[in-house]
Amino acid sequence: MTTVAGPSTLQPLRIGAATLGNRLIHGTGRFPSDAVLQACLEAARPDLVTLAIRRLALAPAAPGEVPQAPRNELAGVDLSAFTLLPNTAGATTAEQAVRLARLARAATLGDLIKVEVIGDERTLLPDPAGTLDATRQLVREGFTVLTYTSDDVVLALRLEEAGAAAVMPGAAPIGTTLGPQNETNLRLIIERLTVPVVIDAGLGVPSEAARVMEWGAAAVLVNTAIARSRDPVEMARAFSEATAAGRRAHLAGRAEISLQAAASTPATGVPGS
Amino acid sequence: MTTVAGPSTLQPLRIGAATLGNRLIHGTGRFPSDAVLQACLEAARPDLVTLAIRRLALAPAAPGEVPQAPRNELAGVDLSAFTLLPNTAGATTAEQAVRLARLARAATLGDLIKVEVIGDERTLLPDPAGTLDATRQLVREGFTVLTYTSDDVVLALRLEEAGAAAVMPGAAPIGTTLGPQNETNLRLIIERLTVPVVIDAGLGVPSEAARVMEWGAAAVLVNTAIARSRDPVEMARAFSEATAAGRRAHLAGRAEISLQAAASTPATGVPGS
Amino acid sequence: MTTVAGPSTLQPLRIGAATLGNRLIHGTGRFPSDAVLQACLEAARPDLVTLAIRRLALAPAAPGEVPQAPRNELAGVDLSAFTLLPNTAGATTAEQAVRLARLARAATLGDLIKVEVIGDERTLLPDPAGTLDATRQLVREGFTVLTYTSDDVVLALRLEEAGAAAVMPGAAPIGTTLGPQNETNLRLIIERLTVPVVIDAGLGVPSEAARVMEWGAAAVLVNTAIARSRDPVEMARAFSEATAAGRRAHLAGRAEISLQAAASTPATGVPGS
Amino acid sequence: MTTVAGPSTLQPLRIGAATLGNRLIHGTGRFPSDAVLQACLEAARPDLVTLAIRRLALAPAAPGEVPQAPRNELAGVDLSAFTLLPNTAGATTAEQAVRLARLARAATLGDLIKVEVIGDERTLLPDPAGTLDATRQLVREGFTVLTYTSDDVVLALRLEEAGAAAVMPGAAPIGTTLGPQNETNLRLIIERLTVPVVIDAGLGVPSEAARVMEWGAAAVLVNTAIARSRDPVEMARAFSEATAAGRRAHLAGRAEISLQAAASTPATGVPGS
Amino acid sequence: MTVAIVLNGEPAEVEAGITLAAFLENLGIDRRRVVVEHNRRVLRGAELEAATVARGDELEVLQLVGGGA
Amino acid sequence: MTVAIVLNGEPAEVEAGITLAAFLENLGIDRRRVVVEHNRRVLRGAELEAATVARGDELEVLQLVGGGA
Amino acid sequence: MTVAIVLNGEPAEVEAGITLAAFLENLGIDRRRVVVEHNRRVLRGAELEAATVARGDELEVLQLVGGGA
Amino acid sequence: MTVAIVLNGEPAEVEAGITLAAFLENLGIDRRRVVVEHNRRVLRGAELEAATVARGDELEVLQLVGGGA
Repeated sequence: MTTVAGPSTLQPLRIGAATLGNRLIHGTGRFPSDAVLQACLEAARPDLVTLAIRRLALAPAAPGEVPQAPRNELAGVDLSAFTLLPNTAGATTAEQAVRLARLARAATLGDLIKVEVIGDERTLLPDPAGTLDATRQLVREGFTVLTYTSDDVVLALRLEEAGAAAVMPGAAPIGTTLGPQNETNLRLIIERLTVPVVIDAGLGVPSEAARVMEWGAAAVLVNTAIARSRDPVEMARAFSEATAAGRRAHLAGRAEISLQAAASTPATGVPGS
Repeated sequence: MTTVAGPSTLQPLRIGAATLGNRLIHGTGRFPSDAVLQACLEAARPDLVTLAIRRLALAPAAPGEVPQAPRNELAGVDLSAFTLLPNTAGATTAEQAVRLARLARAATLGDLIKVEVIGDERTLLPDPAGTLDATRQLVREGFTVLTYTSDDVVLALRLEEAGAAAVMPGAAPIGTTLGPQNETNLRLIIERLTVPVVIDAGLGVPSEAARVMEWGAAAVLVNTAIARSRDPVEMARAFSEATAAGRRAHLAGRAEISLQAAASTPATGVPGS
Repeated sequence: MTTVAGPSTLQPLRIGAATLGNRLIHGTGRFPSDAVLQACLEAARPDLVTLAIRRLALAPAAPGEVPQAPRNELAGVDLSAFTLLPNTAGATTAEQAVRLARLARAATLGDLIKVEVIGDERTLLPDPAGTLDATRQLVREGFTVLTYTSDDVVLALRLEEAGAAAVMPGAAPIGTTLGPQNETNLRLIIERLTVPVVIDAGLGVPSEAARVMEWGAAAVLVNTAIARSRDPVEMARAFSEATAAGRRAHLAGRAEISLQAAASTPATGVPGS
Repeated sequence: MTTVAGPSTLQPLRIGAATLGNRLIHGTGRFPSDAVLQACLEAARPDLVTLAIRRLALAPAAPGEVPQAPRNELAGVDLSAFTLLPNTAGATTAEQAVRLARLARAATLGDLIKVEVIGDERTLLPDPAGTLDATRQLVREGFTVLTYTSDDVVLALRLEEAGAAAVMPGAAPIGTTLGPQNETNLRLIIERLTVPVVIDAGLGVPSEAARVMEWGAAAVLVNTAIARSRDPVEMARAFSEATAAGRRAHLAGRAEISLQAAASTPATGVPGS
Repeated sequence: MTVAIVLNGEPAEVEAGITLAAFLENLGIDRRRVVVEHNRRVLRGAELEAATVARGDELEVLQLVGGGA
Repeated sequence: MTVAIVLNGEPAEVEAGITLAAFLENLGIDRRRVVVEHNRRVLRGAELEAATVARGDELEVLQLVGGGA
Repeated sequence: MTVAIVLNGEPAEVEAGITLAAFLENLGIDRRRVVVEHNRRVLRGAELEAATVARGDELEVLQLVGGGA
Repeated sequence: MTVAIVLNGEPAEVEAGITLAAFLENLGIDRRRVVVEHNRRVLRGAELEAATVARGDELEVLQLVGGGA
């Protein structure tokens, strides 16, 4: 017997110094509490975790008192098990993104950066020129750059040319959980690029994570769809499972679609027929 | 801390005497070999396995020789670990389906039967009247009837009224692997019926299994999509994972779709903004 | 020059005694007023118009007074220009449908009947068995039967076998204006049947009428999408235009889809390239 | 009676000096012959017609002979009835596009230019940076610029800011006839921009033209879908009709989608119910 | 003298022996705009003049109304 | 002596009066892997020992095979 | 005497000092159907009469052709 | 004596000449959990001990927070 079903292991994905056995990249924003976030991370067991960098809120002190820094939402979360992927969220220009990236490097002691330059406050869709400029600059400064972008195919090619270590087209506008809106473009990007393509933003349910992995995406980034589920912990687990299932299916190769129906049961040998 | 991420277990599905911890029902037709089928079953670890009943091929014997029965494709497969779900595939009338069901009961020593009455040889889509008649008759004879049907909502309601233990609308014509064609009707069937709804026929990739489970399907039946994959064993595993992920996501509840983009990173506290 | 663009005329559709130059069948229910309905009919210029038959509301008379029949909503509408297609809407059994059909024949002095047997009050989807029985009975009584049905392919085949002059699968549940939900099944029905296939129920916008006509539907029936538009008259006109455009496109034959991009402008002869 | 169905006229679209009563912009490439193209233009009756500019093919003359220019494919076509919209197809840089635009201005004696800067030879998708640069430059030179772009929302906003008189996002890659791939983005572009949005490239059938017009597109550009139809003349006519129908439907306002079925026939007054 | 019948599904009293044509006229109903079913039998044209109402009859008076699906 | 029967839809000659158990054994068929229908009646276990074949009988010998839908 | 120029991207020999109008006429080209770029400058109407060809000139002669996207 | 600086984008008064390390300590801020930018230059580790605050300085004190996209 030539085929044996032993335990199956999927090859990890490498992006710069990061190794992703689990191809679900887990966000840390918009969770109901840090306890829930911690539980999600324990359930999903990601390798790469995104976070952001922001000004410490310095509460104005009453006269004669020491001002208090408010509790950080990540305070109760043990991030030591994860590789950190800080983003430049909040930047609307390449300059801001570069500045945030440098701060993030000092804060995480790592070179990974997710470039995000927003071009439109209403849709939070990325600015093509700013995104490309920030990528170029940060590659020059030695960062391992993963760039959030739209589903524009040529822009994705340009980002690869600019030295991005991974390109991260959005499935749909950030936070909408609408799921993949442009299969054609996302598949073209996956097909045309040599660097890993990570589907970012807008995924809503685990089946959509599986679906883009089946297309050949290298990984997915999920945040709102987990954080805003009724049960974030189980949803985190489900995204983790579905991402692996989609990867596995991609490698196995789908059965060919047939426009003709075909019985999976033998057509002959039926009594009385 | 109120939320703890311990190991999560999904409640099994009960249909008559069958208990499905794994909600992937695994077919056994069209596999490249019985060795591959055996390996798939070991990888996917289903609880319920479909099979069919057919005339034994009695090879014409040469004069003076004993005729030989050819090797049965299930010969090398250990089915003892599974609950068996024989089907009435091949029937084009209610009478044929009833006859096959009685034979199947004797062969499997169980009362589970998947009713299938084909109404059109080209599309292999089910015959509404014959399907309903066969269901009624077999319920009367004490079978636990799971009925394959189209995505017709009223027919599904009638099958439930007729006593079906589960109703199995097809996602797409048998063997096409086209995936779910009518989300509206499938979701209406899931919503309106009290008995378990199992999505049968036409699923192509694990993400589609996850998707219908997210809608609230109780289980899925997959055959061709596994058997005709380039790597059936890994595909079987992927379908098993994706089905569980979809179930889990259904229970967790999806994040609400927002037509408005919303950052998962705080909007304030960005330097230089 | 072999191709000449003279005025183009589309061949009319014949169903029994009806001749449809305009393949938009126009409903008459749910309009804001009979004046609006009249204006819609003048704008859309259909050939076939549906209506229903209902008990005359007999207002209880005060003692000594003659009871008054309330104003009929069709009162102000001139139907003389149209062929009338009464329906059996309201029927939930074959018997009721047959009774309504006989009354409709007396009322319209025509043999056309649209059979409609509802099987589920919530979704208003048709009852397969009742629909088939009513069709058989009315064909026997000499009616020209157009049968409203689901998108079940085999049921559509059975209705043709039962003698239906046209089969009318719904695009989506009645009144939803969701548009075509199951392209695969609707196209299979169009392809497999010999009698005209009229897409009924659930169309929402003119582009959907055009789309199903492009698939090869013989006609469309539209009511709610016109009646509940902000401007029913212009919407009626738009549906009429789009239906013709879709028919024309079907006959012309679509350009083949190419997964490869191809310039419609010559690739060579560009200065400086 | 307040609503009267007189003849309906749609307001024309104005882009710079062009006035489009017919919102179908008609291409002139890839036609089987100039005779067919002429017939299409007579059938569709567009106001705006695209064309390209290319080097005259100067056939090498034999010694002592005058070299002959080959027959121009537009030779037999009377363009005098149309406003001409030359494109910069063939350009892969902003510089080339500007050069072609200047030549086109001399050739057409008009200021209209369709900017097209291709960024990828395989998909013919536009180059974001080059497209934006060419638009800026040509606006500066006094052209009325209509810019072909991807479905990237922020890029579309930037093109408007750059002074484009119209923005022309592609429905799908040029020449594929795949139809609109990203409804979300196309609708966002239509909603967010003040200048007219013309859907360009990749439309395949008239129903798709109607659909994007229903979304609020100001116009559509169609070439391959007409030129490569089996009957280009009738297809041209169908696109013209469908474009008008879609515009009309947009103005009329679609009936609200209801997830609940609702009869268009009164529910009461049915005998025997 | 009146007799009890069922009219459009409701109990009603009508003049005994009246023709259906007269019955409709009394109600002010234009015969050309309605269709009448008498004890499950559809009556056409002149049949309304001939048919008379008796105790226990089932009478349905219907008309065409707006409808689509 | 043999009699004519219909076996799995095809004409066949079998030894007259043979039990179904013996018939299967003669064909080298493992009884535990098949199911037998005799004149449209499904036989179970010991019934195979008792039932005998007569002229004109319809006999079906079936087995479980791979199948899905 | 001829001089070497670049005509539509290809090397060509033309009569020295000829006007562009004459050059087009010699080639049998209808001036109303083409547009001419002379050393990257687009010439219009009467400019074709004035401009003359010199050694090393870049000349482009273009026309409108069918195109869409 | 204090000097006016810009702290996280807001005007603030701080002790003249204080080191950044001391400044953070006075605010009760754990140095390991923040990152500091001093006049657009990111300071690391020991640099906080060396750098002192002067009039008009721009100081940013940031931390990692939850975020995704």
